[in-house]
Amino acid sequence: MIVAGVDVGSTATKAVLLDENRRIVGRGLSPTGANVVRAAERVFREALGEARLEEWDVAFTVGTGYGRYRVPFGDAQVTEISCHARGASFLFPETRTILDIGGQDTKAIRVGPGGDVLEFHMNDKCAAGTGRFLEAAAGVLGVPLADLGEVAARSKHALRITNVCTVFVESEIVSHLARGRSAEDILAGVHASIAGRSIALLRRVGIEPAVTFTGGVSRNAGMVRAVEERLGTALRICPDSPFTGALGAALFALEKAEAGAPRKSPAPSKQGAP
Amino acid sequence: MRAVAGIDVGTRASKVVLLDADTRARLGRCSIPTGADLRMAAARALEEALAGTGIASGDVAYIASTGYGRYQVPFRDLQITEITCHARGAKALLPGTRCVLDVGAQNSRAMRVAPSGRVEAFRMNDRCASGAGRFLERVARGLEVELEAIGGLSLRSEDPQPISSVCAVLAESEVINHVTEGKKVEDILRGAHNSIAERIVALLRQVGAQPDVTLTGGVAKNVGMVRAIEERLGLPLQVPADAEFAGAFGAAIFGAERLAKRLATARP
Amino acid sequence: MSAPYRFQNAGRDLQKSLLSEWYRGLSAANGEGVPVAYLFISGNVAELLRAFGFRLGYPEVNALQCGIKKAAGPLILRAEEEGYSSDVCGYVKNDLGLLASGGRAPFGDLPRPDLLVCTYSGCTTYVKWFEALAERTGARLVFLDVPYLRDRDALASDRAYVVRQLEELIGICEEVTGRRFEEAKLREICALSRRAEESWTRILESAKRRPSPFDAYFEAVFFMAPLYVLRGTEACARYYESALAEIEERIEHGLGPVPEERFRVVLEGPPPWPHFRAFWELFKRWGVVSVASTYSKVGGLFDQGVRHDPERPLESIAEHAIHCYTNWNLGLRRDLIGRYLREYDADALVFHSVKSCRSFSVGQADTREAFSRERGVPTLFLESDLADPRYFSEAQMRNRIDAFFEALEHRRLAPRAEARP
Amino acid sequence: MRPAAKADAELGALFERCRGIVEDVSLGEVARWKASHPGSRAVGLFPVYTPAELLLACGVLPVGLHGAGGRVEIDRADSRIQSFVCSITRSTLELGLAGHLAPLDGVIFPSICDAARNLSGVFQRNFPGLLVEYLHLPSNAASAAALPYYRGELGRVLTKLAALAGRTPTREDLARAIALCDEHRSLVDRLYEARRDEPWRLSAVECALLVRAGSLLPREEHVALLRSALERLPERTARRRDRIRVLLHGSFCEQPPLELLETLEEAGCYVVDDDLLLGTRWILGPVAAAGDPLEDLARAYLQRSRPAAVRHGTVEPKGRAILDLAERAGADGVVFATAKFCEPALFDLVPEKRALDQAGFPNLAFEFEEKMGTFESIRTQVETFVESILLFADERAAAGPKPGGRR
Ligand SMILES: Nc1ncnc2c1ncn2[C@@H]1O[C@H](COP(=O)(O)OP(=O)(O)O)[C@@H](O)[C@H]1O
Ligand SMILES: Nc1ncnc2c1ncn2[C@@H]1O[C@H](COP(=O)(O)OP(=O)(O)O)[C@@H](O)[C@H]1O
Ligand code: SF4
Ligand code: SF4
Ligand code: SF4
Repeated sequence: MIVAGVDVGSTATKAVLLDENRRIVGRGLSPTGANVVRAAERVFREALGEARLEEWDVAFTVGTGYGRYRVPFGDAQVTEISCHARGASFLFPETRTILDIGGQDTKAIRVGPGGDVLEFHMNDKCAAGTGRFLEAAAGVLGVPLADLGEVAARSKHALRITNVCTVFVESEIVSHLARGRSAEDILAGVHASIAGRSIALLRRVGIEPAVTFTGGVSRNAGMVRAVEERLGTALRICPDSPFTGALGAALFALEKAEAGAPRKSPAPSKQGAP
Repeated sequence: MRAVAGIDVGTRASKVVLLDADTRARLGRCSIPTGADLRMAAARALEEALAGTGIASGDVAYIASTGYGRYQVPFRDLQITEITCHARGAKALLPGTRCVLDVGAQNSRAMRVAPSGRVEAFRMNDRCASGAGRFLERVARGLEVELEAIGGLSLRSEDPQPISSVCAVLAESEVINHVTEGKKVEDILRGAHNSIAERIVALLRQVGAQPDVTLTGGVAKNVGMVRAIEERLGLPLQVPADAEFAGAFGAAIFGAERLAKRLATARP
Repeated sequence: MSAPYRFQNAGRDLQKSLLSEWYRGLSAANGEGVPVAYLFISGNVAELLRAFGFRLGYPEVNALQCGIKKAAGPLILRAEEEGYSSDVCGYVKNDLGLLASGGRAPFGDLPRPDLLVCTYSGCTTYVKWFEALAERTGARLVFLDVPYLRDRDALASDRAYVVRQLEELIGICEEVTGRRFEEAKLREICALSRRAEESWTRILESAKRRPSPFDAYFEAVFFMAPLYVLRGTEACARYYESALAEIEERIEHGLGPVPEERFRVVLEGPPPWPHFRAFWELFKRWGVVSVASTYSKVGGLFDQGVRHDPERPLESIAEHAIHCYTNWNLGLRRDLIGRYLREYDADALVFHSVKSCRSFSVGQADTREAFSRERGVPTLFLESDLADPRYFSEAQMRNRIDAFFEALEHRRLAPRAEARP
Repeated sequence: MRPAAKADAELGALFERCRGIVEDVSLGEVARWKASHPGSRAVGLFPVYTPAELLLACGVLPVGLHGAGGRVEIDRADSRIQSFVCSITRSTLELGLAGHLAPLDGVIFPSICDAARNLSGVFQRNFPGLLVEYLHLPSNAASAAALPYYRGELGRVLTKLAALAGRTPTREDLARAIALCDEHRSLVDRLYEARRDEPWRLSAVECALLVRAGSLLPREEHVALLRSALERLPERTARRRDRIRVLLHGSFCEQPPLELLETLEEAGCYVVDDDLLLGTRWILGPVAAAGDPLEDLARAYLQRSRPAAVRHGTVEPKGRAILDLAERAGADGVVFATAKFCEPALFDLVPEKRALDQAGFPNLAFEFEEKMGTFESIRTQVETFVESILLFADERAAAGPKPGGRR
């Protein structure tokens, strides 16, 4: 049996296909862009392509992420908080705390041994401290996202970045550049600033090892390093970390399919509790 | 002839206005993108403003700088804040001015101005970019519409879509959501304009709104914004032809005054 | 789903007519030459003022009504235009904005007060609020200093201190109204208050049943309105007797606020008035019933034995003033929440933390830590505001609530050896 | 020239010493004092309106808690107190959670605002080993009951302190403590007067450092320090600049970063009076009277305390008080520097500003946070304010005498 999880994030949409042995057989990732439905379909097809499967092979699909109700082929919806918890515990069973930094929000989740959410906290009202902040910095400095970590690693003396506003930080960076500061030092400061905010968020749920890092920003080695330095312990990450939400959704899908849940549940605003 | 220069080094553009020190007639002006190097931008803007006027840079007797990069102009005689300069410039451009709204890329400022051009009271947003031009730039980007076109488009709206996010950054994705839901571009744009207008008018009311209200700054080029503010405020806005140069103009006037004072005290 | 609402509507209708009568009386007071006093909800001294024939107005209720009627936004902006910071209490801004824009509330005209009695309990912001009202209305402002209940040792001297101030207040009321104080009248009023308080306590305690016939937060905030504004009247006492009868009927029929009670929670913090319905809906979808709440105790901790007492009117008024929820220090509040979790057999503790009200919100996160980290109670922490509609985002709220109950449900399906309250 | 150079050098060293004491978030000075006084106790005072006299009478070292500036990251405290609460409550808790308050045996919180009030409860839970006291300040000045009540409340706290110190103070102990604090306060007042008269000799930062160090040092030591500073000030080389004279108002509890004070001066202001560090000088004039010492203290708070937004329940109008202060300081303008999220100050700002506006008295209002790092926006605002006075001096001169009048 094949099930799917689709995570429609505000920045990137991800899909994961699982077989009944909980093995990942397909993945898809694409910018969410202006058309959520199309992004969901695109990543789904990409994942099917990798798995050499067809749409009808998929027994159950769970949507998650802020666009979860817009996945046209979704059979059920689960919040990204539950999905990240589930996915992270699957990837790293020792996980007790999760840091998820996505494009527009940051979450801290504390989980039990089986991946159930015990406590969570999220910042989603202001783009400060999110992936968007890093993107803004990368944009001003002309550094590709994928190289951020590497450039920051070369810094000898991280600057203190004082603005938390993603818009204002752009001009703060410009003025640092004007004063002849290097991109390395600026980026190191940017990473340190987000790491600081992330740790504060983590403290709100309580930091218990092991800490697993999920979301698109976990691909940024500089961020991983900055958080690890502050935290004093190693973060759990793996190449599938950016897919954690979708993976969690797929795990829920498998559970539901195994329990014989009906497909295509109506939009939850009209039903009672999901 | 003695010339004075006002240089306004903004976050987005650097502007220069050259005045005849005695007649205060305008001799030249220029606006260039600021870019990363503020010092360079100031020097280049001055150079370009001088080009073609026949005035040598040595003939510029006084230079007053203003704007966010006012301290980055090594050849200045005096630096003055953009608030003081915009008020003065707006008053000189439109003598009926009692209040000035200066809406730039990152900052919005509201001022109440005395008949002399002195700032009596002012407020600015400074922690969050939610009520300034950058918000519109991001919305334009999200909608893939040219910045120059958004104002005109927004005026065609019949059913404005409210933007709930106050964050300039998050608004971008909210806008994208609206698009997906099949909302019209002009309606989304109008919603975004209204949302900023609301914040700007609140700022103005805090200093006490009184006519005439003059709008300066880059956002004055946006007809949609002008209309949105007027509707919210219930007063017409005056937009000087050179709204963008109001700051540099004000700086140049102060420069001329200080120069006159200097010469007066220098003479026995 | 339809049956329980028949009863509720009965109560609601009675309440509506009581409240609109009160508003009408208030709006007409200036014209009729009846003295008007403004006071606060928390631990107020309504009984004493009533004994002098004052009609009573409550600026907090103005703000609350504007909130529910979705009129708060522009009023808050109006106050901000006058220079009030975006970071200060929205309740105050709402009311001051109302005054600045002519005093026409969505429910009627506000009368000019003759006396402002600032009952200090609960919040120092009250002082600023009434100072601003005094400046604008020119009414006489009286402070009643009610010390924060910090230490049980201080209780006796605190009470004596409040009683002495009440005696002074009697003199002031005599001056303002030209009437003499009649102790017998005060005793009578206290007895009426007590009647309402007895019934109200029984209503609150009915939520100990499973399923609960009553939502001690979402419904309680409506049920308690007469206790706020009409305490000490015969109509109020009668309202609670009929409300209690209604609850007893619900019990008899096995009815409750949701079709199927699936989760029992204790709720801490004030509601988001401008989005009250939407907020409730987000919980209803999950079959959540709040079996106890702290917000329903801001007017007085009657379920903890606080009563107006005709035998000792002034002492009991002082005790009522001291024992309102936000006048208790955090330690006492934590103990109370712990008791509620136990006595009402709740599954979880939900915080709704509002920016406006620091009396509630400073330390709320610490209290959350105490329960979730030290006692293993599942807690949900939500943030928005009680007055300012700008701080509420339904999508974000829903995300958090769904995630929390998804997890609770999951834990229930796959029970593990984990600490429970 | 010789004596001036000597005075400069000595004062420089003195300010550096103060800076070291003030910037040491771990209260090193307090720890050293305790080490040299075995068995002694130190108790922190949340900044405003807590009588240090009570502590001194028991031989306890009073330690002013003035937040952490930008020197600690709000990290552990963030999970206990939310970000819409003023920085000083958050940073004070952070200092505790990070172990920086280890030299303290107790903390006293006065009832100044809802934040400070509930912070006492957070401290009680998080630091069970500390004596955490909440001191109720009467907020009903008109009531005859306030004085006896407050006297009793001081007595209650005194009993707790005595138990902590293991020493019950006599009436004489109290009288002596009061006399010491009176002397200390009069010296601080002299320092402020000196700055008011010749602000170019003592910068706002220096003044703040000097006074603030006093809240961390034994009073006797600080008295000596103040004396030596006062002696040297007149000899200091200093050039008077073309700046405006301002009254800085609204920062009585959370302290603006020193860089902010520097920015104010660089942007063209002389700070000629302020309500910074109100905790060290909140009583106007000496406390000591013939009567019962506790009652003297209680009366000082009720009848002779410097007005601030956290002095609740007084009847005098707020607007009048600020005009008086500004005029007494001979200020050209008032700068309201209000701590972000400080509700009492933000509320009072409205009537105060209105009063100044109506009197045509120039004023500027902005918010700050103790942990802020950029001062660009504040600099712009202050410069604009200064320009509106300096660049238009002719207009003002034509309009008649200024309300403040420059010396
Ligand atoms: N290769 C990469 N290197 C560094 N950062 C990346 C990379 N790819 C994506 N990101 C970051 O990940 C963010 C998107 O994260 P994601 O969790 O997918 O977002 P969401 O789920 O919120 O849409 C982007 O803002 C970007 O900063
Ligand atoms: N041609 C234009 N049409 C519409 N809006 C414009 C145009 N040019 C600039 N703007 C607006 O003006 C803002 C920049 O204003 P400006 O005063 O130059 O900023 P600053 O002084 O802060 O650099 C932009 O964010 C944009 O919203
Ligand atoms: S504009 Fe900046 S400060 Fe404002 S909400 Fe967005 S990121 Fe945050
Ligand atoms: S702070 Fe809270 S208790 Fe005080 S006035 Fe505001 S809402 Fe009411
Ligand atoms: S800064 Fe203001 S709000 Fe904060 S503790 Fe001090 S008085 Fe209270």
